[in-house]
Order: sequence, then C-alpha cells, then structure tokens
Amino acid sequence: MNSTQLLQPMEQTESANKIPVEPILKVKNLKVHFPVKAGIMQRTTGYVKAVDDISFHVKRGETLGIVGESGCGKSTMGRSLIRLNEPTEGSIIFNGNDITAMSEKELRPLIRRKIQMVFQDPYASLNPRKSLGNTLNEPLRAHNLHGNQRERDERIKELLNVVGLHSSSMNHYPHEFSGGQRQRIGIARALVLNPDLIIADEAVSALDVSIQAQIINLLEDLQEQFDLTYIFISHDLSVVRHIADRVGVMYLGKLVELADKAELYVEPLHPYTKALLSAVPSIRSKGAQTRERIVLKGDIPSSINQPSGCVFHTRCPVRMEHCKVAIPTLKEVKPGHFVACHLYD
Amino acid sequence: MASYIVRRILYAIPLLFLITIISFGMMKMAPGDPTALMMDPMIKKENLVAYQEAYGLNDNVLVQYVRWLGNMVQGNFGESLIRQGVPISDLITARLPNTLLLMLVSSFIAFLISIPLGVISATKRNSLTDYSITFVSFLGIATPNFWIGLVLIMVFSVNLGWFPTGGVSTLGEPFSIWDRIHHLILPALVLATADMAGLTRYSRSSMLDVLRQDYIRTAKANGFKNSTVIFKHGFRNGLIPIITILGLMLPSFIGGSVIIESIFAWPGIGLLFVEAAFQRDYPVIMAVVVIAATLVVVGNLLADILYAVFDPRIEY
Amino acid sequence: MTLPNQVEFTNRPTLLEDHQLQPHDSIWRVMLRKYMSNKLAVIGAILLFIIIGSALFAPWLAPQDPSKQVLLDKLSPPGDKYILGADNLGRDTLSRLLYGARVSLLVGFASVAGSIFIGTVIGAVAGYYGGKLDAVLMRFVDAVISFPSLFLLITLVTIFEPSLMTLIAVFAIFGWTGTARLVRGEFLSLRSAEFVLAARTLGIRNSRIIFSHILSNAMGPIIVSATLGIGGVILAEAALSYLGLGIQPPIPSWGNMLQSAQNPQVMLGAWWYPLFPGFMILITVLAFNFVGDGLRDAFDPKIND
Amino acid sequence: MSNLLEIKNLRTHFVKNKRIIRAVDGIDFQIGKGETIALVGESGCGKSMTSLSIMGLVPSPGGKIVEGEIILDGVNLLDLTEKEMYGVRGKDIAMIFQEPMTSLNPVLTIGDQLTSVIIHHLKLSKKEANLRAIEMLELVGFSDPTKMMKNYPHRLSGGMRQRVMIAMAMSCNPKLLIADEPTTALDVTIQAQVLELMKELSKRFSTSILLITHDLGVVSELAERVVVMYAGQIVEIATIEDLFDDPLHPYTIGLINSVPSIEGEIKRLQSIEGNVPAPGSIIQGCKFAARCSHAFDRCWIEEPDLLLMDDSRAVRCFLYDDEEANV
Amino acid sequence: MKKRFLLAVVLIMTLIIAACSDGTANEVEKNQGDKKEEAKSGGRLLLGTTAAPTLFNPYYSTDTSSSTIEGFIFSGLVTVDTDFNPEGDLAESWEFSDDGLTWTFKLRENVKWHDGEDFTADDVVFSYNIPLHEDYIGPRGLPFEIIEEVNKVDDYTVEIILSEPYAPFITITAQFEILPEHILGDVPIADLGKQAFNTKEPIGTGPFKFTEWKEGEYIQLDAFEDYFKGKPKLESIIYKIVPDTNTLMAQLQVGDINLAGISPQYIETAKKLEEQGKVEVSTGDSNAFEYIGYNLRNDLFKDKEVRQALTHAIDKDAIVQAILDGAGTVAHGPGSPANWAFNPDMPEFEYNPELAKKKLEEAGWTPGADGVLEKDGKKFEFVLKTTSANEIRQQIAEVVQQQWSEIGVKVSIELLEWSAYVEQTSPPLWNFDAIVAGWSIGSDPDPTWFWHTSEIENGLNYNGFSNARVDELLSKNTQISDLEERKRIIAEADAIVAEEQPNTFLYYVQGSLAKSPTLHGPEFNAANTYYKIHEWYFD
Repeated sequence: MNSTQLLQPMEQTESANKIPVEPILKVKNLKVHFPVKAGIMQRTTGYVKAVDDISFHVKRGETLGIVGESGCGKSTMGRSLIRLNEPTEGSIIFNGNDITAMSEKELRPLIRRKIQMVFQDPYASLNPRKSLGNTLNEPLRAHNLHGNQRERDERIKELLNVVGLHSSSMNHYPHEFSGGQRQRIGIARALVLNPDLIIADEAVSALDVSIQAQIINLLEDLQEQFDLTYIFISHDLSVVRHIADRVGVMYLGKLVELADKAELYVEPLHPYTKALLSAVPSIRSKGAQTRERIVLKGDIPSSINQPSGCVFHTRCPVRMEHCKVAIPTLKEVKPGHFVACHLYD
Repeated sequence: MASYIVRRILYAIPLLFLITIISFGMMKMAPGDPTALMMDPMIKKENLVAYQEAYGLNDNVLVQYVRWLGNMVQGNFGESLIRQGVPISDLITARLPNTLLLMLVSSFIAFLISIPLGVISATKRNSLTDYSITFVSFLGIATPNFWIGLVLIMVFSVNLGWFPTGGVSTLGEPFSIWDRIHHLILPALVLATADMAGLTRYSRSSMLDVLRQDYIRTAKANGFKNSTVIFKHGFRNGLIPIITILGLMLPSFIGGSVIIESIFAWPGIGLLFVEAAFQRDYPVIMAVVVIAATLVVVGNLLADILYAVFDPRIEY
Repeated sequence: MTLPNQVEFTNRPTLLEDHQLQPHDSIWRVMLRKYMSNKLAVIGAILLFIIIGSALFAPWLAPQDPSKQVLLDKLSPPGDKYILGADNLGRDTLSRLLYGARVSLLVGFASVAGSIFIGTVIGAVAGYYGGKLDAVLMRFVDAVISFPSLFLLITLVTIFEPSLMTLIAVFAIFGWTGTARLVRGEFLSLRSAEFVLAARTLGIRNSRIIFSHILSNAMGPIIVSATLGIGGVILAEAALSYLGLGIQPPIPSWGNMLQSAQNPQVMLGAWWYPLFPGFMILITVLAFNFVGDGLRDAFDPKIND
Repeated sequence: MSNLLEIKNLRTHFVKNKRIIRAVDGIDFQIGKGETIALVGESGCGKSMTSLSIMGLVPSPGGKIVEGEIILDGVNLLDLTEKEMYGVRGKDIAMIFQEPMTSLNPVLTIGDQLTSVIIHHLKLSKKEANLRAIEMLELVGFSDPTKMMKNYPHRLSGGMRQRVMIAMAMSCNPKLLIADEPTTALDVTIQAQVLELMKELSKRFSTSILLITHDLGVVSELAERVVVMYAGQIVEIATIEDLFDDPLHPYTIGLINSVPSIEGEIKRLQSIEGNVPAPGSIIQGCKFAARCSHAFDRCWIEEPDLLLMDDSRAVRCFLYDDEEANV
Repeated sequence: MKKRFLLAVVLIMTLIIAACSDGTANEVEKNQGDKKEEAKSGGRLLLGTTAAPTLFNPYYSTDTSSSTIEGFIFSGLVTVDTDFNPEGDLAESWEFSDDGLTWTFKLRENVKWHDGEDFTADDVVFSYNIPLHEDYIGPRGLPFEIIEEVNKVDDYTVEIILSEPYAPFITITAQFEILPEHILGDVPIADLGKQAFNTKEPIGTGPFKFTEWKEGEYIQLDAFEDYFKGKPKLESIIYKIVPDTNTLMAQLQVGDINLAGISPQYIETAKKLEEQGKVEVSTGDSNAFEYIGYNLRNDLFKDKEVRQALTHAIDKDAIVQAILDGAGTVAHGPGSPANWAFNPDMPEFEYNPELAKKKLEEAGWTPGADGVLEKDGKKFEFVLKTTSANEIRQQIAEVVQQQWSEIGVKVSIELLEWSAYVEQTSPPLWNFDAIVAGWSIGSDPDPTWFWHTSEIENGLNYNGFSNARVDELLSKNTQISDLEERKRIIAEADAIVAEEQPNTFLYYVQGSLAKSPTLHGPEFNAANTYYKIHEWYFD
C-alpha cells in the first residue's frame, strides 16, 4: 500500500454508502459516573452523573452535533466514546464491534486507528517538546504503518498540505505556530491514521472568529474529501447549526433532544432547547425578526445534586407537577426527532 | 471545616504508624552491638548476656517492634541504654519545651522579617530593593547555618560580651524573663536565618502570583490605593500558600535545631539526639526521631487547619 | 496523483510566510534567551563553570599534593609559599580546596542523581497510574518527608559510618521525596493534558507516553530541583561535617575543611583557614541557586518576559 | 449628545524582549453620555489595552501610554496624579472583567468587597454602605441579598459572580462603565441573563458603557455604535445598523461573514485568510493588506488614514479614499 | 579521680581531664594550708564538661563524668592522694594479713549520710556484695572476682577476704564508693541499676549532696554541712554540660565556666586566655599514653625489626609539636611519667627514616616499581584504623600515613565510629592491622591487662602480645606489696615491651586544667584532680 492510497477514501466505505447499513457508531444507555467522596472517611457518598443514560447512533458520513452548556457532560461523553473515560454502564458499538469492555490491546488496531479526536485547546493539545514532524510521525510508527521513514515523511508532507500547512513546517515546534495553525496541526494528527470517525471536542471554540471560519471550512472540506464521520461537540449553537447534519442537545448528563438540524433549529420541542436557541445573541440584520427571548431563571444545578425527575424542571418555564418526580425518556415524537420531555408524553 | 480537620487528623494516623516503622527499621539495620559502648571491656560474659536479655535485645525483631510501639503509644518510650533507669519520656519532657520555645520564637522572627521583605520585594519587582533582598536571601540560603552561629558567638558573646555563649538561662540565677530572652536571642536568630531566606523567596513569589491575579486588577479598578490593594487584597491571599510552605519547611526547621542546639548548648531534643547518636543510645535515638517526625506531622496538621481558617474556600 | 480539492488550499500560500511564523526559534533558544536575561543566573552559570572546571582539572591546577604535610608550616598565612595559607597539618589550602571541590561536587552530583532517579520513578508511577498505588506511595513519601532530614542523615550516618559511599547513598535515599512529589504532580497534570490524551487516542504505548510525552515535559522542574538539590547536599554535608559526621579526613571536602577550622584558636588566630572553604561552600551553593532560579524561569512557560 | 469621554490619538506601547509592541497605535473615538459603544476586534487587536489605558491601569513596568489624551468630562485623565486617579477609578469609571471566577477576591465576603468600594468612594458609614450594598445586590437580581453579603465568591456560580461584579461597578453611580468581555466566559443562557441586566441598568442609570468584545452577537444586543479595531488601530466606526447592513472595511465585512448564523443556512463560511498579525510585528502599509482580498499596490506601501465618512462613520481603507476614486 | 582505674580511660576519646603528679602537689597543698585562715567560704564552682553523666552509682556507671560526680557525692573506703598513694577516706586505717588474703578496714565513726543517718559497716558489706550477687546486671563485675567474701566484724570494722594475694586490691576500694544500705538494702539487686536513687536522689557521704539534675544543662550539688572532713568551703558545684569544646572554650573565656579540663588542641587558646588574665592553666603528664598498636596476628608485624623500623619512621616530636602544640611528652615505652612505677630508661627508637629503610631492607622489604616496599611479591600495605570521635588520633593517622609513605609503606586510613571501633578492635574480632589508640593506666600501675598472654583471649591485650618473661614478671607484680620491689619488676617488664615494640609508643598525654583566677585549690593532677575538693574556695 503506498502512501497516497491511504489518503483516498476506503473502497468498502464507498460501497457501504450505497446500501443503507449499520450506523458506524451505536451508543446504548451509556453512563459515565464519577464517585463523589465526602465526609471524614472519604466514603463514596454519591456520583457525578456526567453522562447519564444516553443512547444515539451516528450514521456513516454524517456530522452529529452535540450542544450543551458547560458541565452538561458533552465532553465526557465524547471522551468515553473512545474510552478515555471509562463508561460505567451501557454499550458502545463501533462498526459492529462492542468496544465498551475491550482491553487497550484490543482497542489499538481498531479504535485507536479508526476513531480520532480533535481537541479544544490548540496550545495544550500539542506536545511542546515535539516538532510537528515528530508529532505526526509517532502514531505512524506506533502502528507500523508506512514501512520506512522516507515514506512516512512523504505521508506527513501530504497531510500538511491537506490541512493547509507548508511542508517545510515539519521541523518547527508548536510554540512557533499561531492558534489557527496549531488547530490545523491537531487536525492533521487526527487524520494521520486515516480514521473513519473524528470526534471534535470544541474544536473551534478557542479561536478568533476569522480563524474559526477557516477551520470550520477545512473540516467540511476534509469530510467530503475523506468521507469522514464527525461527532462535533460544541457550546456554540451557531457553529453547530452550520456544520452538523443532526444535532443532540444535552443538559446535565442527559440527551434532551435529538433531531435533524433543520427541525431542531426551526422547531425545537424541548423547553430547554427553545430557551437555549433564543438566548443566542445574533447579528441584527434587516428583515430578520428577533425571536422572542426566553430568559431562563437561575443557574444550572450542580451535577452532584441532580434534581429529581426531569433534571430541567428547576428552570423550566413550563414545568408540570409530575416533572419533579418522573424522569422523562427520550422518545421519537416525529420521524427522526427525539425529545425527552413530559410535554410530549 | 470540622470534618476537614477530623479528616486531617485521621490522615495523620497511618502516617505516624509508617514513621514508627521506618524509625524502628533504621535502628535495626545498625550493625554494631549497642552494648559495646557502655560495657566495661572487663565485663563478665554472663553479665553481658544477662544485660542483653534484660533489655530484650535478643528477641525477635517483630516482637521488639510491637513491644516498643505498644509502650510508646502509652507514652512509654522505654529506657535509655546509657542512662540506665531513666525513662526516655523524662528526658524528652525535660528537653522538648526548650526546643519548642526556640522554634516558636525563631519562626516568629523568621515570619516577622521575611514576609514583609518578600512582600516589598514583590511589589517593587525588578527594582534595586528587590535585587538587594533577593541577593541577601540567596546569601542566607547559601551560608552554612552553623557558620553564622559560630561567628555570632565569637563576635557577640566572646568578644563583645553582649550575649551569653549558650544555655537557656544563667545557671543558679533566679528565673527572670529578661534572662531567658537574653539567652534566646542568638540561637533563635540563627535558626531563623536559615529559613528566613527561603521564606522571603517564597513570600515574594507567592505575592507576585497574587499580584498577577484578576481580583487585584478589580481592586485597582475600584480605585483603592496601592497600599490597600497590596495589604487588604493581596496580603491575605499571598499568605495562604505561605502557610503550606511553612508546613513544608518544618522538617528543615526542626532539623536545623540539631545544629543550633549543639552550637548554643541549648538543651533541647536536637542536642539530646546528637548526644544519643554519638552514644548509640538506640532507644533514645528512636524516640527522638519519632518525636521529631511527629512534631512535623502535628505542625503540618496545624498548618492545614490554619490554612482552612485563612482560606474560606476550604469547607469540606 | 493529485489530491482532490487541493485547489481549495492553493490560495493560502502566505500561511507560512516568514512574518507569520515567529523567527525560527527552538525551545532551547527561547529558554536560553529567558535564561540569559537573568543576570544572576548568568553569573551563577559562569561561577559553576569555573568551579566545576577547576575541580576537574585539580591535578593540573593544584600547586601541591593536597595531602602533603609540612607540620612546621601549620596554619601558615596566605603568602608566597601557600597562596591561600596552610591548614592545621601544614597542607596547602588551595590544593585541598581544589581536590575538596571534587569530593563536594561528587557528593552533590552523585547523590542528587540518585535521588532524582528514585524520585522520578516513584513519582512517575504514582502520578501516571494513580489510584491506590498512588495513595500508598504518597503516604510513604509523606512519612519519609516528615522526618527532619538532618535527623535521618545523622541516624544513618552513625549507623553506617560516614564514608563517601554511605554519604552519597544516604543523601540519595532520603533526598528523593521532593522529586517524587514534584514528578507526581507533573504527571497528574500532564496525564490529563490534551496532548497526552491525543497520544492515547492514537494508540501510543504507555511506556512511550510516559517517557516521550510526559517525562520530557516534566524535565524542566526536575532539572531545577536537581540544581537546587546539589547546593542543598553540599550544605548538608557541611552541616554533618560540623558534627564530625561528614566526609571523613584525610579525604578533603569543603565541609570537613571547614570543620577542622571550628576552633576558637583557629578562628581568631588563623582567619584564612576557615574563610576559604566557607567561601567556596557559599559561592558554590549560591551559584547553584542562581542557576536553579534562572532555569526555573527559563522552563516556566508562564513567564514570558 | 455631548461627549462623556474623548480619546485622542492614544498610543500605548509595550516593551517585550526588547521589542516595542504598539498595542494601541493611535486611536481616536468618543463616547456620548448615556451611550453604549462597542469596541470589537480579535485577540491582540488592542481593545483590552485601550480600556486599561482609560483606567490608568496599563501594566507597568513594560507598558506605557506614550501619547494622546483621554478626556473625561473635560478632564484629561492622563494629567491626573495617581492619587487623583484613585478617586476616578471605581467612582467615575467602573469596570467589569471577563473572568468572573477570578475577578473577586476569594478570601473576602461579597459584602466586604462591596461595602469597601462604597465606603471608599461615597464616604458612607459602615451601616449606610451595607444598606447600599444590599440595595445593589437586589438590583442585580439576587433574591436574598442579605444572605449574599455574607457569602464568599467561591460559592457562587459564574453568572452570580458577574452580577456581583456589576453590582460593585454600579454601586458608586459611575459615569462610564467599561465592560471587558463581560459575558465571554458565561454559558449562553447565563449570558442572556447578564445581557438583559446590563441593558436594563444602562437604561435606568443612563450610564455610558464601553463594551469590549469579540462577539458580534453581543454587540448587536447591547451597543449603539461600534468601533472595530485591528492591530492596534481603529479600522471602522459605525452605528450598529450601518455596521451590519453596510459594513465598509474589508476586515469588518470578513468578520461579519465568518460568523455562522443561528438564524439560517449559509452554504459556506467566508473566512479571512491568514492569521492575526503577531503582536510587535512590523507591517508596512495597511496592516490588513496581507489578508485582504481587495488589496492593491498602494495598500502595501502606504498606511491609510481613518477617513471620516459622516458624523457617525469612519473607515480606514483606501477603497473609500476619494483620491483612489478619482484614479 | 580514683575511678580512672582501667577502663574509664579506654574512653579518653577526646579531652577529659587527666591527672598528674609532679612535685608541685605538696607545695600546692601547703599553699592551701597557709591561706586557710583568710579563705572566705562560699562561691559556686562552675565545672564545664562536654560529656553528660549517665547515673550516679559506681556499680553501674562507666563514664568519666558520672565517676567524677560520684566522687563528689559518695566516699570510698580509701581515696588516692595526688601521688597515687592510698589514703583513708571512710576507712580510718587498714591492714592485710601476711598471706595477703585478708584485708581488715577500720571505719571512721560519726560519718553521716546526706539524709542524716549514720554510716556503718553494714553499708560497706552491702555495697561490695552488689557486684558479687548472682542477680547483678551491670558492667562492673570483673574487679570483684578477686573477692571471696565481705564480712562485718563490728559496726566499724569490715573484713574482706580475697581468693589470692592481689596488690592492686586497695585501689579497687578507692574506685568503688560505698552506697547507703538503709536506703537500697531492700531493693532486689536485679533492679538496682534502674533505681530513681541513681539519677534523682542519690544519697552519699561525700562533701557535696545532690540537689538537682537539669536534663541536658547541669547537675547541681550543694555543700554537705555534716561532711566528715568538715563543711566544704564551696557553696555548690554546678557540673555544666556543654555540647562541644568550642562552646566550652567560649564559656570559659567569658566566665560562664570557672573550671574545665583542656584538651591538647585547645591548649594554645587556653594559654592566650591565661595571658589575658582570664584563666589560670595548670598542666602535667596524665596517667596515659598514646600509641600505634600493631596486630601481631598479622604477618606484616610478626618481625620485631619491622616494628622497630616502623617506629623509626615516625617523627614523634613533630607530632607532639604540631598536633598537640607541645602538650605531650614523647614516649618510648608503656606507662606514664605521672605514675610511680614509670621506667624512664627504656630502649628508644628515634626518628630516623634512613635507618627504618635499612632495617626493613634487612628484613627483606625492598621498594617496588611504585615505591611501595615489597617482599615475596607482597606489598607492605595495611589499614590504619582509628575512631572518628577523636580528632587528635585522626590527625595522627594522617601524619603517620604520610611519614610511612616516605619509607615506602602504604597505609590507608579507616575512621570508625566509636562503638564500631571498639567492636572491631577488641575480642573476639581483632579486626585491624594497626590502630591509633591510647590507654589510661589505673590508679594501680599493674600492666598485666595490656601485656599478659592470659589477657589475649578476653582482655585488653588486643595486640596479641606474648612474651614468657613478661608473663612471669607480670604475674609476680600483683602478688608483691613492697612498692620498690614492684616498681622494679614492672620496669623490667615495660623495658621488654618497649624493646619488642608491639606498639609504636607515641607520647605520654599531657593534661591541662584551666580555672578562673579567683578559684583556689584545683591543680592538674594525674592521680586525683579533685583531691580535697572540700577545701577549695573562691576569693
């Protein structure tokens, strides 16, 4: 296999696209709980339910956006999908393989090559002691791809080209690059093993707007070019609207709504989604009417003491009595539109 | 906070346990026979054996440890090998107050001098004052402690006669506070110098850290005078990390007492330790080492509690 | 073959033009610049260079055999015959200082190397694997740290006799706790750093992550603490020497040279004798501290000026 | 509308690694009484340094205002002594910062921090200051202000802290409130709360606000006029309507177009190529030329002046230079 | 200083006051006598020492400090005067039977214990029976092995029966003071070592009674009004414990101490102080000698000529001058000039490196390629051990190392911590080639301990020296009560030893005592520095 072939979409992927088949990733009842220790003996007194009973699937080639405010568990969820956080319960099935309980050794050929991550902080996500070339070379060596160093260098140069960096920058160190350039490096690193799925965790949040647009465009181009599937995690609803095909909304570890983006942004069902969307300040332009703003009262409850029943009931403008007691489940209320709210029971 | 304190205390227990194991283990590594020193080489062999038997030196190590630990928990540190018949606890109770006094006073001096210096150094960062203070602190770190002590004795006690050459009080004189203070000044000062330098450096960097904080900017933006900003808003925040540092410095502080007490004939546990070490009086060495480590643990505990008092963020 | 969509990127030739990239600085050069801006650190480095150099070349630099005694010349003042005077057995102070530097520095470097090694291994294991292992190891560290080091040193030295090797071993065995804490701290924070997570998601092996990713980034603080540690060991050896428990004569170390001058007779009558070893200790420890301080700033990514 | 604050040719420079960084490189603008004006730009454009210059809090040593005037109500603040500035900061000009989590002193109670400001500037008694503080807390929406007074900052969420900061800033009836990225660190729903609050307060006290932000959405919510900065200079000044409807400067245009919209679909984002120039880099000609798709020869050589288009409009671009138009 | 019997002075590790007896002793006494009338009583003696005592019970303590204080608190049957002559203390007089086996002591009447009780023969019987008791656990058993039984004849007469004639016996009675039977009589012997009596409330018949022991600081003793030789003139003695000699000297200089022994390294400082009028220093030979001891089990040292050659190579005079600042007398054989049995006429092996080389060459040792002597392919190299606790011996080792190297003998120095040193050099290890060491001679000059073959296996004859003639002479010496006869026998033995050179005898230790000029009474003395302490006084 020569280096250029690797950059091409996998053949079987292409054929797989034609037949509606298994989703690339299926997540069922995923829970990630962290013990909370308190008191004199430091007993575990409770759990932070960072991710609490979430199910969804990701279709090959699509971009699934996950939005939510800080502390809603979206990052933990993203990390648990590649076992950076250990799932407490539930299952994660990637390409038909249940990876929930695999050993690191089993994960290596499968997940460590096929799912990659783009991180938020362009400064912290690169090893300051490694040159760009080293950063990209290391995974190739770890997986014994591209036999010799010359081939690997070729591959790295191409990759740099693909993400819009000059191949001469191989010998440079992270501190010599700007934030936007570093994020390109982060993307190059995610691409180096030719993955199927990329989880982008707040991948553009730390960037200036003008640079943010460059990176978003780049991600879109790459998706098309390499037939990538994205899980795009962000707090920025505008960005998610732009990039995602389907969008899930998280609140306190729960997935409260999941729908195609067209539906979700135009006709949100969950009161939280509605409030969230209305809260986003937007550029006033002629003709565009300002939507009615729903200002939620109070703060997001701490995830240690989650409210009973529906976790949103403490701030919900339309809460009902039984919201305090009964936990709503995620139901498909319209085709492809899931919501967890008692309003739609 | 109560639960926090209780937790800290409980945490100290396994620590103390480990400390006793390490101390005991060290002693048992000793190759020489502790009876060698104190024995008349003309002793009868039967007597020697009887002696070793009487002191349990021939028992299984574990048995010895458990016996020793058990006794110690009850405040019984055993008896000195050299000073037969004298309970070690008597030795310790006679000496410990002196050491504590010396340490308290010298840490007080260290605090009184080095924290303001550190703060000044930080607020006048990169000025001549800052450089001078920095240089002097480094000098303080680099100068052997005992050397300062000897020089001070030569100059102030022997040549000028301003201070006594050592001891806690004038022998045979009736107790007087002034006399005690008079004896305390030099040793406390020398013991303080060692850590003063470090403490100045720490308080400087701690204060620098604080002065970089956003809330300092807030205070400035609220129109407070520089001095108000530094003392009301900066100082207390700067103090908090220093409390921890103080806890960390405790071992060197207590360790320094060994040297200082030797130089100034200060009858504290440091001096007791040196005497015991030279005499290979293992039970005493062990007891002092354990006491010293316990002092550190207790000191750290106090620092933790103090920390919680100063920092409202500690609540659990 | 050409890449599809490559056209997309061709309109960005300016991306890496030189004015966009900061001047091609290696990290080392950046650190060197930061280091050089600290005057005291530069002075310290020069001093160390001289001290270490003269220790290495002691046999060529020393005017006399350091153990040659001319009893009649005991406590000679500095002068033509003995540049820095002679000691209480009529040995040349300068020569002994030069050879003493070897011993003092050897003790400093060797024991710190040992303690750094132990501390790094334990700290790394505790920090990387965390959990129960971490708790147990750290309790142990806490316990060891609770012993005032001088108490431990004296105890062990009296037990094992203060030879050069024992001293080095004892300093190493009880000097590692600070490093262990430091390394553990670095590991704890670096373990969850994004670039380490990235390495994990790329399937890089644990051993490689530990060494190539985490340790290389923790090297800065480790080197700083080592630098300061050497100064500390030299001081501690001097303190032990004061009690007669340091390096034992006739091997000259600055500590025992200073110790043999602890005598009012000498201090009043032959001030030069204690002065020079004392001065060497002072200067060397000072230099190590300056260098350590400079390195700390140089390695600290927060301080940019 | 008379001007509360006039900034004339302000230059604030920094020395870093022996290089001079022109953080603020000659800016002029005015803020009217009761007006809310937004200072917009990407990181490193000098907007925060502008606000610190107004406050007289340029970090020193290193930073220095080298030229210009900052005239508040007829008084040039740069002529005041440090002691006189103590009376201006917090009283005439108040400020809130981006990081609510770290901008409050962790070891003092909310009450302490509020009342000390009030006592300092309004010379009230302890008791009166307490009442005033409680009143302010109520104003910013705390339901139990008395209890809040005894709280320490670490118990509050980011949104609550930002409210406290606002209460503190407003407690002495400032003429000008400088809000430096006040909502950037907050979640959307909390941001909405804080923005509502600021709107309400500015209306109620007719305080002028200088809003510093990179978020055009926030600008559109709050500001009446916008000053766009790039590389230490003002590139465009416009009313909010003009800016969004008819941006003039290519940078402004690029900025607006690179933001994805929550309202509707854009097929592809327009991005501004290249990077924000590194602070301290010396650029000949127009500072934006390297990233500008309209750049022509002159842009690489000459530096354009800020052209006044009309009373409320100015732009720094040769595209609008009559000379060019004539060519 | 009766206690300096034997072993106390294995421990002359550092400095401790040694004793002397030169002709001046009598004169001093006379002077004291003259001044007696005008002497004011009172004053506090601040006695400085670097060694803390352990406990005050002569049957259990082994260190010098404790012995010194025991000497103040208790009295023995006899004491020794400044010339080592036994003098009655609690015993008024004594006599022994012709076979030398039965000793009868007539005790002084009207002697009071510090608590007011009367002293009687019961106390003597009780005390001397302690080390004889089978439950006795303590370090002092050996000297009593000679005693068969102790009998009370009447309230003031005691009879002691020995198993064999033993001339030094009388000095044993000087060394072990009498304890109060009325206080300790009921205590089981096994527990005697741990009694509070020993440390908190010792009761004796001596001139000073115990008042306070301030741990780590000092021991205070106050004058005992009813002391049987008259109330001491000094009001009190404060035995001050100072951690090191530097401090001791500093305190002496400023007057915080008014009496202290001076070790040789500090003699020059003391002399300076004397010039300034701050102290008065008295000096004399102490009853001890320093030497380099060879392990005769080692082949290297088997040849007498070789040992003599080694001695020839050492410049003893330089050592005395340079290291001791002259505070010592070059030695050629065992013994001490301070002692009555000293033989001033022993074979000498003067400093002569050339002769040393020659002798070694005759013995087959020729220089090898590296300058080190060789014989049959074996190099002349060995380890010289000494203790790190003694700075002077350390320096001697360094000097000797160099001087030997000049004749091609290669020596490496090993410094050992004190107890490890004792352990390694003594039976049954004898793990040494050569040592730098010193012996202090007891009140009785009997050299049996050092040189008799019977002392090799379990005694102080660490060298492993064995000489038939010496054995014979030594065995005789303790049987003879005539001093002149005994002196002649000991002199002959010492001369043989000197000829054999199992040790290189380095020098006779000189001791010095510094006192405040206002203090009258103390003079350095090898036999008993504190002789008649109850007559000391301050101006």
